[in-house]
Amino acid sequence: QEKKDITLGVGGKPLLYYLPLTIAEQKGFFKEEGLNVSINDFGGGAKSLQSLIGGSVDVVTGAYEHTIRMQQKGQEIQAVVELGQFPGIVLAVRKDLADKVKSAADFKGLKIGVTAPGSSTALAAQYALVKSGLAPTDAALIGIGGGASAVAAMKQGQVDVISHLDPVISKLETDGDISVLIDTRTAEGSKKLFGGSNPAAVLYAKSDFIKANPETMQRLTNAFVKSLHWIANASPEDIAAAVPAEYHLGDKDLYMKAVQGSKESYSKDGIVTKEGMDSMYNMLKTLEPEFASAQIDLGKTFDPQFVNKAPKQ
Amino acid sequence: MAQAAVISQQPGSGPDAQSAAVALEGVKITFDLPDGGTYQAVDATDLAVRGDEFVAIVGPTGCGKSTLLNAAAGLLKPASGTVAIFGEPLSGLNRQAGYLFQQDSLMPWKTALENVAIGLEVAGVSGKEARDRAREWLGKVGLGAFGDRYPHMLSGGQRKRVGLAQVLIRDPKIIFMDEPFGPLDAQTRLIMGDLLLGLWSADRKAVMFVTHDLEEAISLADRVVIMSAGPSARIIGDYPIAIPRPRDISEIKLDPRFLAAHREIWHALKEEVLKGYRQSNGGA
Amino acid sequence: MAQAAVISQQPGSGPDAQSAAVALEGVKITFDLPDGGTYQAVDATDLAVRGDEFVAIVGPTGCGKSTLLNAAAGLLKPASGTVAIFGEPLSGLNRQAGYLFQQDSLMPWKTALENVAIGLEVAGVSGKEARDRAREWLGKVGLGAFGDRYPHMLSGGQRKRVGLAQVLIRDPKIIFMDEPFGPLDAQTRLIMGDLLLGLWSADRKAVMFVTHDLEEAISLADRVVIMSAGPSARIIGDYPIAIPRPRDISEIKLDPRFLAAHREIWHALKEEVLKGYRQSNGGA
Amino acid sequence: MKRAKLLLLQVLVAVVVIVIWHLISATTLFGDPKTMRFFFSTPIDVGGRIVQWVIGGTVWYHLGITLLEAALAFVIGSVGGILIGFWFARRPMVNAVFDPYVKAANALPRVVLAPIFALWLGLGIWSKVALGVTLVFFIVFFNVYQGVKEVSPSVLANARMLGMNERQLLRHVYLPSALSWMFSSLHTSVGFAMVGAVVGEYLGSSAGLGYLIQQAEGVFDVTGVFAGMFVLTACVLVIDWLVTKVENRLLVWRPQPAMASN
Amino acid sequence: MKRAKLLLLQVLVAVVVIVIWHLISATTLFGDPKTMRFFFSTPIDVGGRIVQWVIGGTVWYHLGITLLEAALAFVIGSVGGILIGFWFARRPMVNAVFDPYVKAANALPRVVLAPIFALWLGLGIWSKVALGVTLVFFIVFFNVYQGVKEVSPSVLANARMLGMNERQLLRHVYLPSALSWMFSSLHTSVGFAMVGAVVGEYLGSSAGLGYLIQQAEGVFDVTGVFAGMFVLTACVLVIDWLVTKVENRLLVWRPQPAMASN
Ligand SMILES: Nc1ncnc2c1ncn2[C@@H]1O[C@H](COP(=O)(O)OP(=O)(O)OP(=O)(O)O)[C@@H](O)[C@H]1O
Ligand SMILES: Nc1ncnc2c1ncn2[C@@H]1O[C@H](COP(=O)(O)OP(=O)(O)OP(=O)(O)O)[C@@H](O)[C@H]1O
Ligand SMILES: [Mg+2]
Ligand SMILES: [Mg+2]
Repeated sequence: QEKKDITLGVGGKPLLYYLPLTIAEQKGFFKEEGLNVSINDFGGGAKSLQSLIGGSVDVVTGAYEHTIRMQQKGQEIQAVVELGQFPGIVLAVRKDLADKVKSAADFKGLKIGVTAPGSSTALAAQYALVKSGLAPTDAALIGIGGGASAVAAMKQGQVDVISHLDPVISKLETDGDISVLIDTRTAEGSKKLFGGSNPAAVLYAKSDFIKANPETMQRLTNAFVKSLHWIANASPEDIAAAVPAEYHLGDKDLYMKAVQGSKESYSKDGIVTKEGMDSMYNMLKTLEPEFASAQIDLGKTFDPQFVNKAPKQ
Repeated sequence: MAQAAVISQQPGSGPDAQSAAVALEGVKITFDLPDGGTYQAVDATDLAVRGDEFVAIVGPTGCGKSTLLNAAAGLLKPASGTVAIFGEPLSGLNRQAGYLFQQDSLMPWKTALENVAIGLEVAGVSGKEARDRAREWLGKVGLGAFGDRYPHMLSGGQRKRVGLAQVLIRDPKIIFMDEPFGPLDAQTRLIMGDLLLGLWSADRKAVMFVTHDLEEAISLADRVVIMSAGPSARIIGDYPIAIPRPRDISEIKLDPRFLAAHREIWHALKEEVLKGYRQSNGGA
Repeated sequence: MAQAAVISQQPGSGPDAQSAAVALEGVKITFDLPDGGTYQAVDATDLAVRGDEFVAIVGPTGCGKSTLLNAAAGLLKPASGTVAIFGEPLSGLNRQAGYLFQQDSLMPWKTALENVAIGLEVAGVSGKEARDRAREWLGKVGLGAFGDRYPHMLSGGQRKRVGLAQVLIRDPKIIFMDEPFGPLDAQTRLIMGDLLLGLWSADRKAVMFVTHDLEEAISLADRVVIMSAGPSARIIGDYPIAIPRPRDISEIKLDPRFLAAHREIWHALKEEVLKGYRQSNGGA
Repeated sequence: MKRAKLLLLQVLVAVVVIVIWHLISATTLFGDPKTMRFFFSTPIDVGGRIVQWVIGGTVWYHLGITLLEAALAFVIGSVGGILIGFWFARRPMVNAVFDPYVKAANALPRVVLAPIFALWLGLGIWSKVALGVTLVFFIVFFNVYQGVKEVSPSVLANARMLGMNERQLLRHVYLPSALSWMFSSLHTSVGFAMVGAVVGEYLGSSAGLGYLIQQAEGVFDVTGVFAGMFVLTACVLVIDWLVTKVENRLLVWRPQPAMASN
Repeated sequence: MKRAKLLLLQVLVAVVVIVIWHLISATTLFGDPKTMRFFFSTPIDVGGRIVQWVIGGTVWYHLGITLLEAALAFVIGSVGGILIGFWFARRPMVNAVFDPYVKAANALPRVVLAPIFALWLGLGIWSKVALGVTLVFFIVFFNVYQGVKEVSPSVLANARMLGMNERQLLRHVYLPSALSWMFSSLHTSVGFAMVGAVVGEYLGSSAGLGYLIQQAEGVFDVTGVFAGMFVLTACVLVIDWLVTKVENRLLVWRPQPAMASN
């Protein structure tokens, strides 16, 4: 007997990073698949992963990176569908420093605002440092949180560089506070930093759960694939109309601008590519000593069977 | 009502209110009870005490003696009537008075010495001088060796004597004392009584002295005031004590004037206590 | 040391320790002082009280009377010596005794009635019965109309009487009383003394009664014990009172035996107080 | 001081605060009003949002969940604090041995504990209740412990001489005597129970005021954040008012403070 | 009860806890040890990490920052709580008017306030101090307020009759009388000051124990999280021990508890 009532964990549902989830929920794709999904929103991606391991949620929409990390920790979790192909992280510098800081090579000695130490925005910033020949510790990383506090930190000049996601970036861009250096919401920016696509949000679950509930996983995957297709064909207005009005950042134009900026970053077909896996793994190996010696089987981090069986539209 | 005999006068005698150190006029005191009712402790009472007069107040237990002192000290607001201190109507605390309370009220976090010294320090005397004079005063009340003790390390009578020193060291113009010698043995009582009279004679002040010991009242006071049993206690007797000063209070009991006064007041009081005993069980 | 005259005996008289209700043998009590030293309040003291005996303890203020009662009640552990209750060495609290403390110790969160009833309730008497009997007892001590008052709404003497009822209602085999009638007027004292003697005569128990009023001691007790001034207070006189019972305590003062006893004890005591007064200022 | 006058003054304070807030968000007195609005919203918007929540009814469901969690946290935390506080105070040995551990536990950052609670207690209300309990418990515990230690020695001696056993002492002496300590701690812990529930929701949940606030915060909806906080606050005031009622009931026996005038 | 025996018992408790922890993380008694290790690490790993931190020296810098923040929060919060507590207690009017606002402020979830503090006070230590202060202040405030109200009426009346003015009453009566209340609240608030600092760091900072813990959490390094919590706890115990020392100094005048034996 498979589980039809699914609890899904997510860390920050209103974020554009997780737009496919919101769309699937709002457009009733889960219902269409005969699933009853209750969504639990956590203070961060790490917390949603912890509840997956602890068994309080069944599946998580979270960073692909988690699947690699968990393998190294001896936990078997697998992604089943990719939601974002580019991480959507933007590295930008404060406007008044724009003429001095042109690339990551100029970050030395600066203060970089990230969502939280150890998070993907922090890793991206460090990776940028390493790629331009600096040490990961050459700039100070400061956790500035995800909401208005991040905007405030930049506006008040408490950080020089920001490595962050939407909507913070769009807000700062609209207000003319920053100038963007690396924009991984796009294929080009992603290539510049990671050398190719770099899987962002995925839907993952424990391997045992997947084995025990193949039918349910298939249906979940179907719903998400449907959602990805919907997004690919939708205009920012459609999307703005589909999500709850509270998600509009109090400013619908700003929201649509952010959607527009991020649209390219959503996965087209839900498949984590080999290239994407490698680029993520390389980054981890570069930044964290544990991974240099770890034996990771990247093949185990993603199970393509469900995406492959999902109906193409 | 006590019959005013040779040595007694009608209630409300003494100085007229204008010249008095403490003048209660028509003072009525009521307490709110938790059940919503009120208890009238003291009924319209007139009492005036001259600035150099020693007045003792006696009365059955629970009649309202402490209540009356509290009103005169400004700690209780009368429901009606006025309290005047040296002719000024009292509002708020009576700043001219020292008050030795019936219950323990030393500051438990100060040693005996500090408790005595504090009255002076508060008035601005330097710490060193205050302590020196406090030490002297502890000696006077027979506690010279107990200066370092905190109140809980003293016996009941010792605490009372620390309180006595605490009040007297400030040399207030008006002194209220509520059973100051209660927990002392007879001999120590005499010594303390002598001490008090000595001070008072050297520099006269107004004293209101509540006691249950009639002999003590008569031997110390210029006037003995008797209160009736509560509720609605009143002053029902006011007896001047015509024994000349200086008095030797250990020998005074043999004085015929003493015996006469004692007999009369005792009689009046006994009646009153028995009445009070009946009342507080029945009516109230 | 008091000279044992016609009516007096050497210290340590009374029943032998075996048959006594309370037997102190060689009890020495010391207190730790904050400065690290110790204060020896009571020096090796022997005292035995028979199960039907009324013993009054008098002594100069601060000599160690309360301390001695505390030791007999099991509230203080003697530094050396033993306390035996009905022949059993006392360890922990003396469960056979009732104790009226010198200082206020009513529960402030209970009304007078509840304070009196609690002793019975604790012993398992039903709430209703306990309250009925408590009401009766409040009447006996003259507070029938004050049952609903919380302690802070009572006068000092009223609180003491509530305490008295609280102790007596339990009808303990041993009664310790520390200046029970201190804050009462003379007339009420007589009434309370009568009450106490009446109860005691009807069903005799061991009573240890601390007082500063020598007349009270003599008129109530079978024996009057005198303590010397502290530090290291001892029992220095033990006077049987040969006045037959039942006694009329309001008339007893005229009895020549009363007068003889009074004179003798008073003399012994006076010496002791003056000595104590000198000591507590100097040495200690 | 009449009740009406008091109320007037209280309202006055609120009006002053709201006016300043309005000035901040509508004029250039305190900086660019657009930026200020971004961070503080405006009183009118917040008021409007609350009205909209109340009328639309969305808020009741979330509020109900938060209140339930807070109430459970408050009850469990206080009862636990009272029981263990008494136990520790009456058993010096137990107290001495566990003392450092209690202190240590009190110092653990609750935010870090949240995932562990989620692990043990799932995602339902119980993990939030647990978070609230960890806040409430310690406040009540330390106060009850101290309250028991502060019992007047002479009242205690008297009660023991009246023959009370340990249980009776607890009921007739320690408990009443510690009551004002307990109420003091309850006033603090009512607030903390709410905080615990909201923080728990904030860190991971699918309903409750904390969830509302978190959702709003992620999308720069400051109006929502402030509206959520106001609703929360209003509830705490109501609960605290109830605590005060009970307190006044239970503490009738205290002497009224003496005449305050000098 | 000898000190040695007490210490032995305390160590015993710790040993029992560690053994259980070890069993949890190494055997299947309490569930899959792999999962358990994911959440609780193992005692040996955590111990090793602490040793490594201490020897490597990394921890001192972070610890220093956290301690500084906590100390500031503790001092500012307590002083503020004491001053305002006294002020409110002595000015019934002020108290009556502001009472609901104080209660309301106590109910604001600190996590939600953190961004606002970051906005006002920047990302340096002060926003963390502010967070700690909001926790410490209320605990101290409510206790001091209550402590002042509890002053014995007869001692107070006596002090007033001795001619004390308001300032002298404060110094000689209210303050000493409220001391045990204040210390009770300090025992709680030492822990909360630390919690405030750590939570503040956790929500955004570049140094401090909270930063270490969050960083570890971000990469699922539970060993690091637990090691951080242990270091934190050890510090709180030291500070609390100091508070107790001061307390015993200042409260010498209290009667010793009566003979405990029955
Ligand atoms: N706060 C109060 N509320 C109600 N009644 C009170 C209060 N204080 C005192 N009373 C009552 O007022 C009366 C007078 O009390 P007061 O303390 O003045 O008596 P007193 O003459 O000093 O007696 P004592 O000699 O026993 O000390 C008593 O009957 C007492 O019960
Ligand atoms: N806790 C204590 N620490 C130190 N000394 C104490 C302590 N308690 C009592 N004393 C001392 O012991 C002596 C005896 O005290 P106790 O209370 O027994 O006197 P008492 O005879 O009852 O006096 P009183 O008639 O004044 O009540 C006193 O000198 C007192 O100072
Ligand atoms: Mg009185
Ligand atoms: Mg005594």
